Amino acid sequence: MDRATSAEVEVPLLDIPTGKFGMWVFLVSEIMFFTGLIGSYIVLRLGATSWPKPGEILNTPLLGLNTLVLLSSSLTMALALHAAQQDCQGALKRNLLLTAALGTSFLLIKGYDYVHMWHKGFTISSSLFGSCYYLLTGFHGLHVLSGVILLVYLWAAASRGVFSAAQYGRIEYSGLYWHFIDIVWVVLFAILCLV
Amino acid sequence: MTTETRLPFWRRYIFSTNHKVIAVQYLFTGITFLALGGLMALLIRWQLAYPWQPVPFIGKLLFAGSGGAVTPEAYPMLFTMHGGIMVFFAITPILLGALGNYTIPLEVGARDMAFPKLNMLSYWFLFVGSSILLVSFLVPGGAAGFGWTIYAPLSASTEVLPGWGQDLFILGLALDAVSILMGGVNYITTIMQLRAPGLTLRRLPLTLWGLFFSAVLNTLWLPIVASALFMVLCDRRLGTAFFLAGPLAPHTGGQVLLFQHLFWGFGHPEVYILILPVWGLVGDLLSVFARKPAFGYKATVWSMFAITILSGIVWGHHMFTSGMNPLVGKAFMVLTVTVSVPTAIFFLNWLGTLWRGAIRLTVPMLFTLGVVFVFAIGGLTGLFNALQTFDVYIHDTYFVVGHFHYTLAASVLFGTFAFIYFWFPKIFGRQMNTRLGQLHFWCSFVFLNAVFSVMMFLGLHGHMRRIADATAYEFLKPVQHWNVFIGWAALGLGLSQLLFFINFLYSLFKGAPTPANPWDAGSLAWTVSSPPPEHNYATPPRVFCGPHEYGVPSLTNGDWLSQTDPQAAKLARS
Amino acid sequence: MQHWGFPVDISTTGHYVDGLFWLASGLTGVAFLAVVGALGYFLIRYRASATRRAYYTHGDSRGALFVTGGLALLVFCLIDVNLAYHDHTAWDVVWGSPPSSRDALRVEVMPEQFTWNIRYAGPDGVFHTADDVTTINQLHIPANRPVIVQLSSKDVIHSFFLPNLRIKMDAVPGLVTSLYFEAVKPGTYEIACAEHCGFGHYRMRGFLVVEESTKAFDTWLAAQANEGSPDLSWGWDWGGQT
Amino acid sequence: MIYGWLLGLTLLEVGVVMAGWPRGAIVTLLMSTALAKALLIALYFMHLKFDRRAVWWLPGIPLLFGIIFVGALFPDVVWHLVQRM
Repeated sequence: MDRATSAEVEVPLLDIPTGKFGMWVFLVSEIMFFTGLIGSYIVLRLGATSWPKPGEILNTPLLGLNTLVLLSSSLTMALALHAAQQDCQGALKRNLLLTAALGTSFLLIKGYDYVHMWHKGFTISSSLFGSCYYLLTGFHGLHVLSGVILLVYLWAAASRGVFSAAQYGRIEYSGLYWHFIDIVWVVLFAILCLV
Repeated sequence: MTTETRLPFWRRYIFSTNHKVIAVQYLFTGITFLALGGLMALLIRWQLAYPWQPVPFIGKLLFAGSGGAVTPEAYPMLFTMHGGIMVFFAITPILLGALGNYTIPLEVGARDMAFPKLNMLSYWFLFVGSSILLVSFLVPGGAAGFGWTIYAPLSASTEVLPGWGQDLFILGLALDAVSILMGGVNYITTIMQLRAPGLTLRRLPLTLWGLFFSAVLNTLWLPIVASALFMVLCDRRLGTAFFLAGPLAPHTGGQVLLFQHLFWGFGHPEVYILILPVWGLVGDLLSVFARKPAFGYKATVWSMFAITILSGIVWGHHMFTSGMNPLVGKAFMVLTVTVSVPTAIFFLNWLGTLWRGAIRLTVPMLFTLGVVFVFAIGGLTGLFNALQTFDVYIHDTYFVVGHFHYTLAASVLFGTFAFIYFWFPKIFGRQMNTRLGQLHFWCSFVFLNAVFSVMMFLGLHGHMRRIADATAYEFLKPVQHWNVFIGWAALGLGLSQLLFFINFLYSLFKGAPTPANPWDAGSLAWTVSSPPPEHNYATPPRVFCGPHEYGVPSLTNGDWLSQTDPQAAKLARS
Repeated sequence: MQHWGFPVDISTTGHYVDGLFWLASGLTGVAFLAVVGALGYFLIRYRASATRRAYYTHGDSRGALFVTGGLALLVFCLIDVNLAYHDHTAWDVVWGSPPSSRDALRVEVMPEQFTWNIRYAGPDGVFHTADDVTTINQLHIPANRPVIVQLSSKDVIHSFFLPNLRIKMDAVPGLVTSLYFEAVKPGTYEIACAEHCGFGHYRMRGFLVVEESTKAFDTWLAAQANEGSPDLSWGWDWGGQT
Repeated sequence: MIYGWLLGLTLLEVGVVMAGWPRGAIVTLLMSTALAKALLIALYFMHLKFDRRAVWWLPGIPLLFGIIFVGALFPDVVWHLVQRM
């Protein structure tokens, strides 16, 4: 459908495919959404009289590991796109599945972290830091989850062989979303767990 | 792609991906909620005119427990739901949902929106959201009662407002926000990417520019308020304290004013989100019915752009009395008055369009001129609110209520009607009754000004907004008769809308069939039949000039050029 | 008891607010009449007719832009800058120059749904001590003496609105806000809540009693002081800040 | 290659925190590393580097507004610290 209509485009201002443009516009609103959350966090934290030291509560090494996991998933995602462009179906399917797997393991580690924290008495209602931590990472987690679902869907499509060197749009656009989630985590990791 | 004529009914008219069907779905949803919100307004005005008196006729049904009278508990629900419904479920669906969905693909010469499935999803998110809002009336404790501004801590603490109606309101709003964002992605992408050959940005109808900028504002600022809404929900149900402080807060550190910043960070752009499409529509319609090119097209578009930027950095003028840092107050005051420069340019260009025109006073034209008149009042009274020292007096009084009803209710309502009367022939292939339309305009015009101008005088007297009974205050007793006056004027306004509903429904089934282009309009949409074919254009049209080529000299057949008219290449100047 | 316009002004600064209104009304009134006048004239003068065709211009010539921009700039200078300047000067008087806490009467106001708790420092002149005087919905002040009010809130946001003094300030939980004023007309006036604070918002009404003299005020205060012990669950030390 | 950089930066971040440097240094360093990582991802994985410059406006505009918006809240942060009861 996108491609059907984008044939009618005269001279696109940015001369990128319609689907990519749409994804970017969507990411714009995503950026603003996380601006609202992260901005509130910054304001609340700077306004607070006391704040726990980094590592005092959170399990920094574990979350660092999680960062590596997500970064790796970004790499595999990039490789998947590359494979699609090169028309290597095998590598494409493998990398998509790998990305989904890495995303899942990120969620699992996060889940373990949540449970662990909760038992230590660090809950969403225990302190302002707790509220911010669970709110921000929670919303990021939801984004990862939806990303994983999207990846599985792409993998299924790839298995049906719908992608080729000429047809890799959806891989690219989903990739944009996935990398965006990665960026968000990089920022969250720094401002929540390290600073 | 399969032509939808072969699709079953439910795919063609219910879960349709066709932008025209979706637009009509938005239109009917919007009009329904417009009526609902209007009914609430009447209940509010009755309570203010005759405090605690049983509401005639419908009172027994609505407020059985109190013998038909509005109760102190019910009153906040009324004005909360009136505001929420009017802003998010009546005006937004009509002006963005219906106007946007219908005009954008037609006017850019596309077969459909860029993402038709997303478009359908967008409507159904609105549908679910609005249903949740309606359900919230029925839950124990009733609907939301914190005012449409959802100010924390009133909204954020279950100790002061326990009912689930509050949470449902926020949930419904969140879903509506998602719906609007999906729409925004579609509008921006379609306008930027799917323009027909020859349709450069300088040849877009002004309506599309208005819709474009309002979509941009939505994409930028709606997520901000969405994040705030989720934090409010956490505060209510998960024991957090983002916006709670003092005795109500489970733990320290929350900031009450943060919510107001997040809310108005979106809330002020929202004003322009609603008015920008109307401004665009006014620019186009004045040009069509003055048979004259839109005066200063480029200046108008750049003013829209300037306003889009400015609207994002003036929210603080809603918070002059909120206890925020007074140092920033003056900055916000100065920025706010600056908005009047682009606004002035709009008015000058509108008047410039009429100047030496050949004006046809059709019904849509009447409503367009109505917008110019009431928005002049709305815009100018905005200056008063910008002045800190005066604002702290009239803040949260009926002066503010009158002002924003002139901009958001009066202007946007007239814009909505201009849209409907103008596009009805294209959408349904039938004409609306002119006599009824004129009557509808004049009644609305008189009553509307009666209602909202008097509100401002009440505000000057210090009449607070959102109070259920002005007679509780000695200093308001002498002006109570004005509340009675507004009550009856509001009833008149409500009744004159019946003229519209009658006209709309009658014309829908019995109206005279209309030609493809009943208004001699130049833009692309009017080159296709009314109603347009399933997919608008068999082949992408070629565009040779702007949408406002009226009164072209040296034309013998008619006084105007269609955008697809090849001879425009040598005759047109845009 | 007037039926139109502003309620009676009992303050020393209220005329700044009213003045701003009349100035703004004058300036915007002219602009409004200009717009409506032009609108009406064009509608009558330039009706469609079979003989005449509209003047074909896009209004994008340098001249047209010059006129449009010029007029917009004129509006900006004559109306916006003008109003902004007067607002700026008025603000500095009404809000920007609080009296020193020595010669001013200091009051703490702590609203809750739906009453105004009002606290005076009492004989020792220090807040949050045993001899504080607290009243409910009764704010008595002497005429012709500056008053500084500090506000906070027990539950939700309320707004401390004094119509006859043309000022209001929100009472925000977890935050201390303040305003100051000086009343010159003795009598009994009303305090209103201007921020929606729940179903009882409309009846959250207090009384502002302006006593003729400091003496009358002191006798009233003394009478209050004798009534029971003040509730110490709220109130805060001013710590020198005014 | 890019991936290597990202890994390195992350390890650096964790390391620095573990090592327990002076607070100011850590904050500045972490912010810059996080920014660097975000940029690397955006430039290479999201191929902004290879798109034409006009595309930069898409993420640029919201970032700009976001920074302005949050920045405008800072006076209030200070205010809260002063006026807290």
